[in-house]
Amino acid sequence: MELYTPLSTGSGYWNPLMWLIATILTLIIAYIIWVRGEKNYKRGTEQTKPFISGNPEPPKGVVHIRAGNLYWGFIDALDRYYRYLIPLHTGIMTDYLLWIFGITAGLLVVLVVV
Amino acid sequence: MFWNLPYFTVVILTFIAILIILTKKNLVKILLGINILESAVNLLIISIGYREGGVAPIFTLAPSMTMVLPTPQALVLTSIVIGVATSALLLSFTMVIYRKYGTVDVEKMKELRE
Amino acid sequence: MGVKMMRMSKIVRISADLLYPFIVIFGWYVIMHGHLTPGGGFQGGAVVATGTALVIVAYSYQDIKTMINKTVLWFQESGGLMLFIGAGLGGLVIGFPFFYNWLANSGSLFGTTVIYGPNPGELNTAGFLPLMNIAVGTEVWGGLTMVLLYMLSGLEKREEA
Amino acid sequence: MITDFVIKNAPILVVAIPLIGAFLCPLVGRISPMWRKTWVLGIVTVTSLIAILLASMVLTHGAITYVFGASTSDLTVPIDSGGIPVRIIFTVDAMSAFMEVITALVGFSVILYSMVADKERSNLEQYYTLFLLLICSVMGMVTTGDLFNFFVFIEISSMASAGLVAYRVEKGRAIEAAIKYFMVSTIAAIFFLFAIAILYGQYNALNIAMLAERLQFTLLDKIALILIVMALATKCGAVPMHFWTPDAYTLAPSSVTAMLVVTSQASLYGLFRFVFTLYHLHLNYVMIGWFLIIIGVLSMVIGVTMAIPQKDVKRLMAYHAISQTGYMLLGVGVGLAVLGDSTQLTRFGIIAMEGGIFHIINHAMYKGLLFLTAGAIIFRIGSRDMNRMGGLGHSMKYTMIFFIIGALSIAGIPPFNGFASKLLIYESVYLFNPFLAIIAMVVSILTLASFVKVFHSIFMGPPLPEYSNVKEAPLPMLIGMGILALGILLFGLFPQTVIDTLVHPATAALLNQSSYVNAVIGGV
Amino acid sequence: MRKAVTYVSLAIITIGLLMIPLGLEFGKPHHTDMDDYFLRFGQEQTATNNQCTSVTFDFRGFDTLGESTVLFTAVIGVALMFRRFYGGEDDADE
Repeated sequence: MELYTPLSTGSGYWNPLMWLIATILTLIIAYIIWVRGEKNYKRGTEQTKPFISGNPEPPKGVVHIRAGNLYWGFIDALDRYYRYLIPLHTGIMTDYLLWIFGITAGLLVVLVVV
Repeated sequence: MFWNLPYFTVVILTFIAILIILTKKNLVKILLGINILESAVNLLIISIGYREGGVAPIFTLAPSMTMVLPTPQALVLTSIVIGVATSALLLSFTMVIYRKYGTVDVEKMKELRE
Repeated sequence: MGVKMMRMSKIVRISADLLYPFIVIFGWYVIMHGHLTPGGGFQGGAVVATGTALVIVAYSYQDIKTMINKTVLWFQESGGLMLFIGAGLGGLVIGFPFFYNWLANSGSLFGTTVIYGPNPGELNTAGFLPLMNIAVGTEVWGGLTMVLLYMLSGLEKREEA
Repeated sequence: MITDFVIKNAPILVVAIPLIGAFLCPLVGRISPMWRKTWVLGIVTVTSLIAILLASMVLTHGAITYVFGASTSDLTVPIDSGGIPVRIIFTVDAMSAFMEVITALVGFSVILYSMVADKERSNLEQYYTLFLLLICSVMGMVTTGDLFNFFVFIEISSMASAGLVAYRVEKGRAIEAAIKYFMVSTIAAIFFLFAIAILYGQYNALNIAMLAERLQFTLLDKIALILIVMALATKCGAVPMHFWTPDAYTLAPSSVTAMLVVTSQASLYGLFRFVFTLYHLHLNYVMIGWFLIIIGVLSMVIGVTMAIPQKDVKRLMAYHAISQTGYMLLGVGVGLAVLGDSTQLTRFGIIAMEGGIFHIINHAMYKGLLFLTAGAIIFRIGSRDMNRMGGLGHSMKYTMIFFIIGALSIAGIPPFNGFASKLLIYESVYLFNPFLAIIAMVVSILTLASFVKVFHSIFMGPPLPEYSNVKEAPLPMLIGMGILALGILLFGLFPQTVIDTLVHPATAALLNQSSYVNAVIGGV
Repeated sequence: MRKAVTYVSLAIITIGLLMIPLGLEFGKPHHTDMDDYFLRFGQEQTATNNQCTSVTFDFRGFDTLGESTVLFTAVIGVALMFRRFYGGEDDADE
């Protein structure tokens, strides 16, 4: 047998090592392109300052976007879906038990009648 | 159908137990419903093991040699002790819940939602 | 300070003291004859635990805490279970599988052979089953007593607070 | 001498050693913390070593049976009994060996992590007693070949998990999570006991192999099958019986949560075992297969969509656990739905089952790793609320690296192990039904999205002033996480080796019912 | 809505369980071979008169060990619940 066998899915194969080599090559090429960039770049001068269209730079800690503000657009877009989904999770234990018994009853009907 | 009376008793007990579990709001009543459900299962197992005219499977001065099946009695013994342990743990949970929340109403213990 | 009030009247306490040894003896009778008559470790252990419960009901929580040492109960619990699993492992030591009844029909302790059919019954039989009955009885006794004590402690604190 | 003793009795030692450790733990723990640590760590190490040894034995020599209390440990059928097994029999085949490898791996690293993470807590000897009982119950569930014994182990696992979830009683919310979890799992266990009673009453046998041989498909068998499936689907937290999962996973200590994942995998194993080995072709497998597929897809979609708006890091990861369970149910359900015709089974059914079963071990590893990293963060900054986190990447670099590994793996990014199993599931399920495969891909994209959110809000950004003195997690926690991360990398880089050594024998053992039956009752 | 689901599922589960009396017959078990083995050979093998005990502790002894373990687990759980009130203290993280 050979040294390394790629993962054979039903209709193809997947070779992580080859993928890794390709990724590393890409990174090396990107690094080469990057180091051949601007030569007259100096740290600590005007070039390194962020340019926010002339406005002063806000202090640290304010610029960090907290978790609650992420994906509000996504949740807004799916608002009608979430409006039905989240109320399902009532913290009431009896409802949880009712789900179990209800699904059992449905499965009884489906499997015994059919 | 009259000779199957123990099995009908099992069905009735299960009906009562599930009714209690699903409709009552008091946590202690729900625990009682779970105990009734456990006794229903125990009654089912123990009545499966009955053989007509059988005596207890103990040879000490046994009146007759047609004996009921011993395995269901062992299973029921095990499941009874398991039910006792379950009730003990659930009751202690209930006591701590009552001390922390001041109520045993399942609809009022919904601090964990969504 | 309604804690001292929870102790019941003198008559109840004296009768509990009187009943306690009989309950314990009956429970151990049930445990020891588990392989001959109806009963066994769990039933006997539960009977003994009811004796303890009687004492707990009769006396107040403070008295009980001075009467019963919790470490002893922990040792009962673990010791009973270790006797149980040790009786099972004994067969393993002498080359048989786990839970092999290595004392039955051996002629030694609990080793008298029994022939098929009804018989008056003899206590010195059944291999390691009496050992396991004793182990389970000890464990159930300690366990149920400890459950009662812990729940009582929870109640007591609530009344003081 | 000792080695062949261990080899001879390995199937019970994996259960008996944690039991002894648990029985003696309350006493040993009283002596001193040092004794307690060495005792627990030694017990778990020995158990994991024996479990891996047993798994290697099974994978080389085939299924092993161990009879309790017979005169010899392989005398499954007494001579004078007319060919029926009368005692409790442990049957360890490749699938059980697979689950034992998972339990040994995760259990050892979790205990190593928990040695430091939980050292500030109180009553630790009882805490570790429950932990050992949990490991013992998982080992027993995946090892036993007896229905009622499986029920007993389910009860032990429910009780130990409930006690561990309720461990932090100070705010009462842990108790609420525990009582919800315990109530649900008690109902599930009672369902299972009903099924046992029905099967025993019809066939007067409790051994799985004996029942599988005697089973003819009456109406009561259908009802018993429904009860078993519902009980174990509830225990493994599939939608719509998943409501206990976020509460329990969130409020438990993090090391416990990583172990609860393995427990739910064990009940998933029980589901597959009973559906495939007990009712092999007897049940109308298409119906149950489609039921598994439907609840799998529901779990995937609802789990991930509920995970996105969460603010609590552990709750978010718990919803992802639900969503990943859906992948396993989907893969194995597809395999079950085409169990009947061999052409489709060989075309994509076996691949789908391999994907689902391979996903079990991957999920146990990366979800365990993620929960451990979350525990490390909570251990350092003492909060679960992601709105209050930020900029921790500057101070907790190794934790961040482990988190990145876990997150990329759960999102199915190459070259980590999540991608390998998900690729198998995608391609085989596409052949079965393209729509399901598309749903699976969308779900893993959403998973990546929500973990990007977690990563940004916890680690990215400038160092916040309130967390200026936060240090890196201590070394044993890093070692515990590192074991799982190393496993993830290895499984991701050499997937086919894992498939050949572990997963394919497990799938074959599930599919081949007669070999299981013959291993116990010798084809009588 | 919730009431309707409750009663409908309750009725369906009850009807499903009514299949048990139709399938099993009280007093006449279908197969009894395993228990006949216990009744015939158990007394000599385990030298025990009480066959319930011999099944509980010998033939199915491991179940009984697990059952004692369940009781032990419950005791540990109760002790953890009330640890603040019986020595021991709480730990307040987050």
